Amino acid sequence: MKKSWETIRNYFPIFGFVIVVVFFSIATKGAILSGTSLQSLLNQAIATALVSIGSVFVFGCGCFDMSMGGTLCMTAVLGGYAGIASGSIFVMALACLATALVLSLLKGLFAAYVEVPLFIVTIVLGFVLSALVLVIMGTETTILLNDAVKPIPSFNFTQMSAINIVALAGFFIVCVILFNFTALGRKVKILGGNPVTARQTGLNSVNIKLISFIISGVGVALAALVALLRIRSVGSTYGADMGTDVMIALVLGGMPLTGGPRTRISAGIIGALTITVLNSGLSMLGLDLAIIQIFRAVIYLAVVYVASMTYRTNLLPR
Amino acid sequence: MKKFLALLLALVMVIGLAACGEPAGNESQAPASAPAGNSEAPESGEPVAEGPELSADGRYPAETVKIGFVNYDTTAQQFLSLQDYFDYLDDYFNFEIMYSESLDSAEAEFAFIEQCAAAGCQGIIGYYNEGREESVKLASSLGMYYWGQGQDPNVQEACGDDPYYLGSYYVGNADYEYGKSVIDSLVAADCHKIIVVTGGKDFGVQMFIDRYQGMMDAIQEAQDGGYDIEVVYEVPGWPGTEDFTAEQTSALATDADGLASALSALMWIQPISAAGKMNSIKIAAVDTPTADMVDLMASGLFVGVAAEIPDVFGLGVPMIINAVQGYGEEQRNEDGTAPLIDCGFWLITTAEEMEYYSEIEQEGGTWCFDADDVRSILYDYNPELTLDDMSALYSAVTMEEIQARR
Amino acid sequence: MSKSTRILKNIVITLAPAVIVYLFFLLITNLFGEPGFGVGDNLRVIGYNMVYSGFIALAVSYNLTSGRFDFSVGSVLILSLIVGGNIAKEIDVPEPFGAVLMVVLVVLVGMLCGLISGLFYILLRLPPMVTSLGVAMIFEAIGFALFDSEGLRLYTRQDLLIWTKPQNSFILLALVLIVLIYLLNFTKFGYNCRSLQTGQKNAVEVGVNEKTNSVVCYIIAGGLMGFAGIMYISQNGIIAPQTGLSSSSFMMNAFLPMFIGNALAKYSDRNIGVIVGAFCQACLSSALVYLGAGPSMQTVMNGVAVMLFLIYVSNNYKFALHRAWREKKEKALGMTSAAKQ
Amino acid sequence: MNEDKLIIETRQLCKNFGPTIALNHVDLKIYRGQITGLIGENGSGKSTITSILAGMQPASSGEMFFKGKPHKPSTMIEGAALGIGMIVQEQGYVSGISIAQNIFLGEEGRFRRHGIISRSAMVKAAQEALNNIGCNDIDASWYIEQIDLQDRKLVELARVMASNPEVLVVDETTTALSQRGRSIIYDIMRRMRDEDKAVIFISHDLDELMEVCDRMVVLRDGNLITDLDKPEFEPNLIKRHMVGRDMGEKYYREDYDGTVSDEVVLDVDNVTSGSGLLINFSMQVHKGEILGIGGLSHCGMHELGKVVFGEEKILTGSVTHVPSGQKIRDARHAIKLGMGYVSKDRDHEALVLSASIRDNISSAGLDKINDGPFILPNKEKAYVNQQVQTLSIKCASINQNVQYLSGGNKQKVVFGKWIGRDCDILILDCPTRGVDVGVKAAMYALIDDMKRQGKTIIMISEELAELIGMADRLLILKDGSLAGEFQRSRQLTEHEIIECMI
Repeated sequence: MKKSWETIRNYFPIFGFVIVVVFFSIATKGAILSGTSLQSLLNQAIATALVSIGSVFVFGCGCFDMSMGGTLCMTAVLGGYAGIASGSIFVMALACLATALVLSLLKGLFAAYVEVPLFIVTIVLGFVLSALVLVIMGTETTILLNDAVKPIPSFNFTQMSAINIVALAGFFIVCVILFNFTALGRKVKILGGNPVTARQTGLNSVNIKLISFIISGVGVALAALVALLRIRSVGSTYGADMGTDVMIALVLGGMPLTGGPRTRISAGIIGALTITVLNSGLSMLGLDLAIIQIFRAVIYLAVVYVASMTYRTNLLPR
Repeated sequence: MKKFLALLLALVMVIGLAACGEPAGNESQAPASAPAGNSEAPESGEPVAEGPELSADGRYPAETVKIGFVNYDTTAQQFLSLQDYFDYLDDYFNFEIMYSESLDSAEAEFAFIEQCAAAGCQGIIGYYNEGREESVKLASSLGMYYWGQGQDPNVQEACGDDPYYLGSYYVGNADYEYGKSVIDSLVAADCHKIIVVTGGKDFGVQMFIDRYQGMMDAIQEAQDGGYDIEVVYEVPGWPGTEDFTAEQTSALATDADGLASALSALMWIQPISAAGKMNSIKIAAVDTPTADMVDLMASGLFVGVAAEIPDVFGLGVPMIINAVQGYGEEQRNEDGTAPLIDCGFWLITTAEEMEYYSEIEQEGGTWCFDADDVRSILYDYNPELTLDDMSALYSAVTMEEIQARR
Repeated sequence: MSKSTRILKNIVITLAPAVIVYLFFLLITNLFGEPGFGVGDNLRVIGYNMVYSGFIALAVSYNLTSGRFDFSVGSVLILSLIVGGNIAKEIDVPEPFGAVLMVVLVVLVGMLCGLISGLFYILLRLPPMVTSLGVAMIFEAIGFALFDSEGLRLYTRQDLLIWTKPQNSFILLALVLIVLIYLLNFTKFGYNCRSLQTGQKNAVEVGVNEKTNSVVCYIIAGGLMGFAGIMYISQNGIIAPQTGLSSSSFMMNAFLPMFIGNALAKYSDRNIGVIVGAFCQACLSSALVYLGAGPSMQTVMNGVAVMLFLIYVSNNYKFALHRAWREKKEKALGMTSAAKQ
Repeated sequence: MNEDKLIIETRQLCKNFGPTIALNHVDLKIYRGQITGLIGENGSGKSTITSILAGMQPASSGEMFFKGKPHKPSTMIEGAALGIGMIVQEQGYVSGISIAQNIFLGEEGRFRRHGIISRSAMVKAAQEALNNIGCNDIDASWYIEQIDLQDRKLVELARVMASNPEVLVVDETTTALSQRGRSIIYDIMRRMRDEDKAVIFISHDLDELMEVCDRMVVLRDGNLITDLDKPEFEPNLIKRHMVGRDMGEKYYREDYDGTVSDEVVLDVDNVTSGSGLLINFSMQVHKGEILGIGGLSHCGMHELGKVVFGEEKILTGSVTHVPSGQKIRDARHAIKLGMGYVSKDRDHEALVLSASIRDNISSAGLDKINDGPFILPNKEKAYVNQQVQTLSIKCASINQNVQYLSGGNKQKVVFGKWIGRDCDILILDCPTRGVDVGVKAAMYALIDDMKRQGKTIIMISEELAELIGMADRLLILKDGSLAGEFQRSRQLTEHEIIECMI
């Protein structure tokens, strides 16, 4: 019984995703599976997926990061400024990467050296970063790539989807390799599972945490860049609820928030796709707004309950 | 193995892109060609027995027109009145509105527009526009008409000649006008020391920035005209945070005699009464007329309410229906660019006006532009319709003009 | 140290932060910002903010100290106001009782919401942060659907909104504090709270019923959010429903008071400590206004203050350890040198 | 003993945790006015049976009778209410609250006077409970952190005695106590017996039991082996029952030549550990030697293991890895120098229970199985399977979770971590604790092989027989410093060693 239960459990998240897709295909009479819809689902899912895949390492090694919203907004804004000043996509990409890495490194150092309840600190950090963006942007509140020094090439709907695929598939493959085919993945799982055992097995927890935060930084940079190219502008309220979306995506992807051996890279992508299909499917039904939100909450709780059926303790979880 | 399954899943989803080639949205409507459509002139007024073909339940047009509505705050009073207006129009016209949730960023707006395309919407009403011309370009590339956000010059300049962009209502720079008229009503009520409530100006919300700018210019004009007026306090933000309460109290501690609010000022009534200044401060705000406000106007507390008329945003429905029915050509300026229809707004200064306007702007009310008015700007009902007729109709918003039309 | 001096010392330590913070900001605002901080009207504002944020921080403290993070506090505040307030609005009762009736109704609805989220927590057995997201969405949606999304409008009913007058708000606060101090210090529930907080495994093994205890904590939190709602509506006169989890921003002004409260719990009682913390935060936010800081700078300063305090609270045991380490080191060196002779 | 004195009886009592059988159809009788000793090796089921009696965990099958009536307590409070009090070895107190509340944990309702639980009444009653077990110096109003570990165990004892139980269970607590604490417990046990109540005393220290108990029950691998009265107590006979075969059989090392190269591998110079349990301790470890380290539980030997491995901070002195000349900074550094450490607290420090066998074993050898930055799954599988073979770990597949394995197999997985790494210095802290006899023999054979391969082994153990059987050289610690040193020899007896231990 132990073995079969183990494998079934690993596929729960995918069952959850398939159920949501099938349900909305029927409910929207196939509209959700049309070409445009698939492209739009990808466009919507891209940001959450990239950031979630990157965060798998952070949550996996037992850390916690609810400040993705603020980090993403800061990265996109500073990237946008660089884009306008230079007029070149390459410089904009570099600026995004630099900002994301600096912020993630600070969070990594903080997580590695300062002992503090990370989930409260990162929630507060999220609010602070969003407020800092407002302070930086001052009165002029939206950055438009159109008034860049040299015109930045714009991409139409289909080209944009192509860029999305390349970015998503590329980052996902790199993370799969990093997680499953190098020592990092195993170290993350062991550190998340039992920090004392990790120390006594000779794993350097500081390095693991720093690398994990750096990878999540790359995910944020990519998400910001793709958003800038697609929307060609960024406002101070961009990415506001990415913090909760990432957490919901990872949990829907079947990953425990405390990390450890049950960490899965696929949780990032499956969770992001599930929540995107859920959100866009609901708004496509054209229901009353209150019913949409109740429906979303109920489906979210149901899928999370199913996905996390596996790790029960007799003590109430904290 | 499971990792590859997840990757495979993502790729399969995207193969849908290659399989269907050009986005499916735009084969069905060719905007340019005019349909055969019979042309005899239906009398105005009563819906005529023959005239354009109606749907099974007697509503025009025959097939339902699906329209997406981009919204920023589902709880705003104006949005609630607009929903009632669309429910009223729904009895006469065969259209269906897909409302968005509260969107707060361009990215969320893009996602909703794409969802509308997938759900088969034929047009978008841009009640909220963070993405500016990029949102219009996106809707157009997905084969959907886009209407709204006229006051943004670069939207007009960038997409003016895109057949999918149907132009917009035009109240000059609406928010700027509202800000100016709020100050004008305070000047008219002989106020000298003004508290300015800036709402989302410091939070990067464009509409609050325009309203604030309108207020400042109006104050400057009044000062140039020799009228003694000054801003004694600026209060940013919304209730709920500690600093808002602190700012609100110190504002009311000043000897101000006027309050100019860029958003609904209902949240100031209780603090003003708590500070015992109910009869020493006059309020002018940008808000939507409701029954509650009638006695506030009567009591003299409210001296001016600059109100965006919800029906003005309803203009998007007939214009999109016209385009869907093939009248895209007629509905454009001579140079082929998208038209800006001049619209009025209400500056309510008397309780009687407030009472009238709040009565018509509610469920079961007769609205500013009723079904006949809307029918009069549909080409199928009124073939010789010109853009000037539209502007004339949507500018005639005063109480007398509405009563004249009934 | 005799008992009475110990009590005196505890009282001094409990109140010290409030006095120091108040004087510090009084000095700073008069030196750098405009005067007027902490006197007259602004003192009333600090009083209001202390009571308003104090109720929210108390509500959050009953769950967060036992590791249960609750996103739904904001949505409970809104829903209890919309339901309780609108019912009270319809019932006409002579002058002073109308307001009291509204408080009772709003707090009861708040407790009901707390019960519901508590049941969700113990039945689903998911991490509280995850469950509370779903619960927050449901409460927000119900608040939006009711009374056709108009929320609660009481600005025409001054008779119901008497609670911002300082003496009324302090009566409310005092009443709530007495009940909470009694619950936390003199009832089995209070003792269970403390033992479950630090020794969950041993306490449950010995037979302490964690399920009922956590549901009662959620009910208390819900009731306290009802009280916070009363303060909100009495100050602003109107509340609109929220959607899309934006109600979780209400939590921001709960963190600082709660952590100050935890730090002061040893010297008196956690509830009093939280109110002292709320007073400190109220001084901070008012001072920032008088120093001319914009709303976004406020959030930054508030956030930084919370993070600094959290770092201090979570790491100050290290200072004690370090001191003890140094003493042991000298003692050990002494011994080795003695052993060498 | 006559039957009317019977207070507790179990019939065909069974208990299993997944595959491992902890209790196998046990019929046990406990009488009033008698101290009954329960003795057996680790994992013999002695703690399991008493925890079922006290209500800490349910039995899998079988019945229990208390004072003649069927007995099935679901919580410890229920057990205590019925009159069965129990103190355990692990931490039984709740930190962060006062001593008084610890004593009346879960029963605070008793002090409710017209609606208010009076704290002063509770403190007064708690002080009484402390005084009547002879701890007048402990103030019941203090926080529990204000007293040291030993006294906290006495607070637990006070809690149990406060509900004046008719049956007192003392589960291996004496080893954790100081001399004063131990004498307090002995007095209470004798007083309980004189008041015609029952005491169940669990220990694996035979001499202590023989001195205190009136009757002794021997358990092995979940089975009740024999039941002896005081006159029949004879150490070797009991030990044979405990271990289940004659001492002489092939179990420990055969050879008795203790000769070892005099090349020093590790030099511990005058170390005082941070926790204060090691004071000015020096020793040298030679290459290829099995160095045994023994002593009573709190003599500092476990800290010595952690200090040598860099897991415990050092106040003064140093631990030098002689071949490389480097002072050991931390665990990572020690592992780089080829050292390995098997912790005594296996489930919390040596293993990740929720991870698979594969993840656990490969986690220590990541730098051994990679090609450049990458780790190929099949190479990892080969590496792990090789350990599973050499240690013959019984498991469905290497992807199975470690938490579903038996105690013995878990210990093999821990050994697999370090053997896979091929470390040349291994520190083993109670390697055979909580492991059944069959696995013990395999462990000893393995340690013997490692010695022959030239590896250096530091073996810390609480079982003297094991140390005598395996070690080339044996150091005995007492209160943090060296108490005695013995060379490997056939004549070495436990008696001599115990002299310098106590």
